[in-house]
Amino acid sequence: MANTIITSILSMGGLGLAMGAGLVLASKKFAVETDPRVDSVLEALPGANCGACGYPGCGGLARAIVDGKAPVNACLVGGEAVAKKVAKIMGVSDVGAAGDRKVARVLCQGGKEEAKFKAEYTGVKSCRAASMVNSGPKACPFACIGFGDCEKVCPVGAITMGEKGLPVIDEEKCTGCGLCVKECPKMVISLSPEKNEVHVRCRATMKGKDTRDACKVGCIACKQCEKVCPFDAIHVVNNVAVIDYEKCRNCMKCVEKCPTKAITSAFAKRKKAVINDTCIGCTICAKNCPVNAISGEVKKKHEVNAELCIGCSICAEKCPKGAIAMVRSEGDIKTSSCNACAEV
Amino acid sequence: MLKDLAFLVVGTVLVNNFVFARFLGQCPFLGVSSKLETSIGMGMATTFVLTMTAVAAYFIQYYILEPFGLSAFLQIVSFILVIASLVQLVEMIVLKISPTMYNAFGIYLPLITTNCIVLAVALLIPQKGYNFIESIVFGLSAGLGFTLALILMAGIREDLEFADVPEALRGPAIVFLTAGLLAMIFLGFTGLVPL
Amino acid sequence: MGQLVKDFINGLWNENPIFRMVIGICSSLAVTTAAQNGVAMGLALTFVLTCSSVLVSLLRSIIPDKVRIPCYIIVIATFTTVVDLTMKAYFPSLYEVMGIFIPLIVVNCIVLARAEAFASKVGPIRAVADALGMGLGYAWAITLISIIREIFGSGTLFGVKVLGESFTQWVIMLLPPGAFLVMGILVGVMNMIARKTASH
Amino acid sequence: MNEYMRMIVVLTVISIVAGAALAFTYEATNPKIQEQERQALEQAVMNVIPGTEKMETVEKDGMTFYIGMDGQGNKKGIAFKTTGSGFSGPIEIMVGYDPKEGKLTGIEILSMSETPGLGAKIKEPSFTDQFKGKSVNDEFAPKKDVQVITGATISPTAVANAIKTSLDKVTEIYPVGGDY
Repeated sequence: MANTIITSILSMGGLGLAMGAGLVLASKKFAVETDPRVDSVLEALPGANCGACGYPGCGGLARAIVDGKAPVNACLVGGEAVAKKVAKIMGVSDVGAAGDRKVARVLCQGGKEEAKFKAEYTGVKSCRAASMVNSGPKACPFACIGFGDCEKVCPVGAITMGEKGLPVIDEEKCTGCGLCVKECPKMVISLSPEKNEVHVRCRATMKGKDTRDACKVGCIACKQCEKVCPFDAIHVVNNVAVIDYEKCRNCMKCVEKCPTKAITSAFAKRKKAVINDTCIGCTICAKNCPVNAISGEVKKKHEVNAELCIGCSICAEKCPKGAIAMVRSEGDIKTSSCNACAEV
Repeated sequence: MLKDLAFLVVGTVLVNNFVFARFLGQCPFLGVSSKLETSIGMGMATTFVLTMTAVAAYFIQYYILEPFGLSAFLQIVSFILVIASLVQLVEMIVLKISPTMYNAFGIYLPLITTNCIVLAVALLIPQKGYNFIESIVFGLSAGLGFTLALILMAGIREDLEFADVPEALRGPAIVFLTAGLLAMIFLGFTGLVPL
Repeated sequence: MGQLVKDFINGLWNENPIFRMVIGICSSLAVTTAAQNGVAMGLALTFVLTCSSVLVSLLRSIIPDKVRIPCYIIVIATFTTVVDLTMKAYFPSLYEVMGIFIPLIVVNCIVLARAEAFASKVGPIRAVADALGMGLGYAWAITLISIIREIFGSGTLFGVKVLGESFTQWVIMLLPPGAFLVMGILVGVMNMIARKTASH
Repeated sequence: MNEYMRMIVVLTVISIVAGAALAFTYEATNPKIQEQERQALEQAVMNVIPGTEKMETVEKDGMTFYIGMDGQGNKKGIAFKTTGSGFSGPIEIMVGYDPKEGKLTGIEILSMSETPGLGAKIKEPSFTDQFKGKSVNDEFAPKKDVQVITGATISPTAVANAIKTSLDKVTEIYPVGGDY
């Protein structure tokens, strides 16, 4: 009995000592400089080296994340907790990364021309003050008052008051800090992810007829957008259209249809699918296109009918070869809130 | 003698393939089999570690555990301790000596500690009573069998990308189903050599 | 308390090791030819996982970073050997079926992954909650797999005949391909359920 | 204590503790394990030599024999282990042999890894019972005097061959009609 215990202690102790010494020696002799970020990401990862992420171990994934080749939430084992830590190290705001940058958007288009005034306001030139007097000078109780409280509060100068008496937001400069959202007494500014390109720029929940009387560009709850949406992403709730951005693919069909132009997007910059020569003719894109804009024979390169294409990107996502690019018709530039071009 | 070794190789690589017949090494098999290139690197690294493990296991078993009568209860602990440390050691050495070699297969090394094939090979060597040469051959062919499975799977998965797989089956599910078909094929090898 | 419940539930469904994270599947494929084996393996793993999580959690500040993997793995291997010896002594017939897969709990990714990702960062009580959740999540998953394989493969459930004499046993279910196919279909079904519940 | 010293010390201490803990567990469970193994062996011998109540282990010419005796100490037969090469791995068989009569008293498959539902049927009494009372001079040829299993020929053949080969050796040590 005692003998077994002593021998096992000795052998295990010996092995442990030898291995520990070996590792110490190796880590002294063979120390190699690495990107400190790789080390800290590695630290955050589980370190089980299970390979479930598809990379060679946690070290491999850490390098891939630092190189930007893998998303911060690539580790299946660590789950959300690890993803958050890695995101923090990498300086990415949210787990979902880049496309989720939030910017402020103005949800009212009722400028001097479009909206009716019910009274003239001559008091202090401040939205907050004006809104206290019979809920503002415009007939629509949801309308932007237009004295530029948001412009004054913006710390980066991303908001300017446009000719129509409505704020125009420079999405490049906007940091998504949300100060304007808090400042606006009418709550017509909202923060939304940059990748959302289609917006219902009206919050008026009056009956359709009342909205039409108060403003030329209000949502009159006609539900035409609902009918035309291929993705069931827009619904009229409480007399105003609301977009479900989980489903919306920026196809802009509703923008085309909206009779009052209350729904906007940078329409002229609608994306179009373009198929390049790596297409192998698998027909997956054609099968999945909601508007049948893609045609082609099996094993031959497919073509996109640019007239029909609504730029929903489904084909690009489904394409196994990555042969489909979504190209904006007028150069690949970022959309802005400028309403002028939205109406072209 | 040579014939027995040949049987051992065929038996380990094809008949009792570690992935398809013994269900070992599934995690790296699923994780790293998405690209042909990485699966080759992974296969090489595993084969290397397995051969090394076979040697280490042989020495621990017959020079430490057996003489002291400890093999009944210290096998698992001592094998895994040595494997884990050795792998870490080799990784550090390879990284220092040759960065190119490290990129080709060294980066897969840490992944291998938790590959159950490694411990299984170590445990099977004393269980089956292999001698020194047989142990090395066994370790080597276990690695080759794993590499074969990885490469086959990677080849299929690269083509599988063209298929319009039902959404729920995407990811691991379709890989399992494919592995099931491959396992059926490997069933055909049973009885090929006397075991 | 709420946090503990959350840690526990997490492993049962959200991050179920077998169906959602798809790790630690070697044993879930190999031993699941009969429901009894599934239950035994699940409990064995839960035991090892819980004990080693507690110990890793207690030792977390003592163990130097560079040798942590060897240290954790020794802890895990020790508990695994305890299970191994106990099964040999008290359940020899079960031990014979599980064969090499009991020792291989050591290299089951779930154990080391939870030790590293969770137990080494939190206190022992939360570590236990997480380990129990993960362990039982693993256990119900492999029990389900083994029930399906046993019913179709041998027409029995826990050794009791449930399908009539006229039923032709699907031998393939007991062979390796059957394990892969059942696993693939189950992962697919779980994906579907997860998506359904997520969209609501 | 610097970091490197700590690495070595911690790893060594953990190894030692693990070693000690396992040694204790082993000491605690070992008697039980030995007991289980002995029981399993005894059970197998009882199954292949009907009427056995106790057994005696004998080493002879490099082979291990288990002599089965009834309650009064009368020898009922001898049992020995043999291994055949099956379809997917070795098959371990316990064979019961009665030298007085020159007949087999029964066989049992101790371990095997044959295909479930096919080759694995060699474990069932419907297959093993046919060896009961077989003469050692029989041919042991599959499909002739040994019934095979539908869909699986290799496993029964392996069993029959293994028994025949081992019997050749055993009958030299314990000749038919001789004492034991």
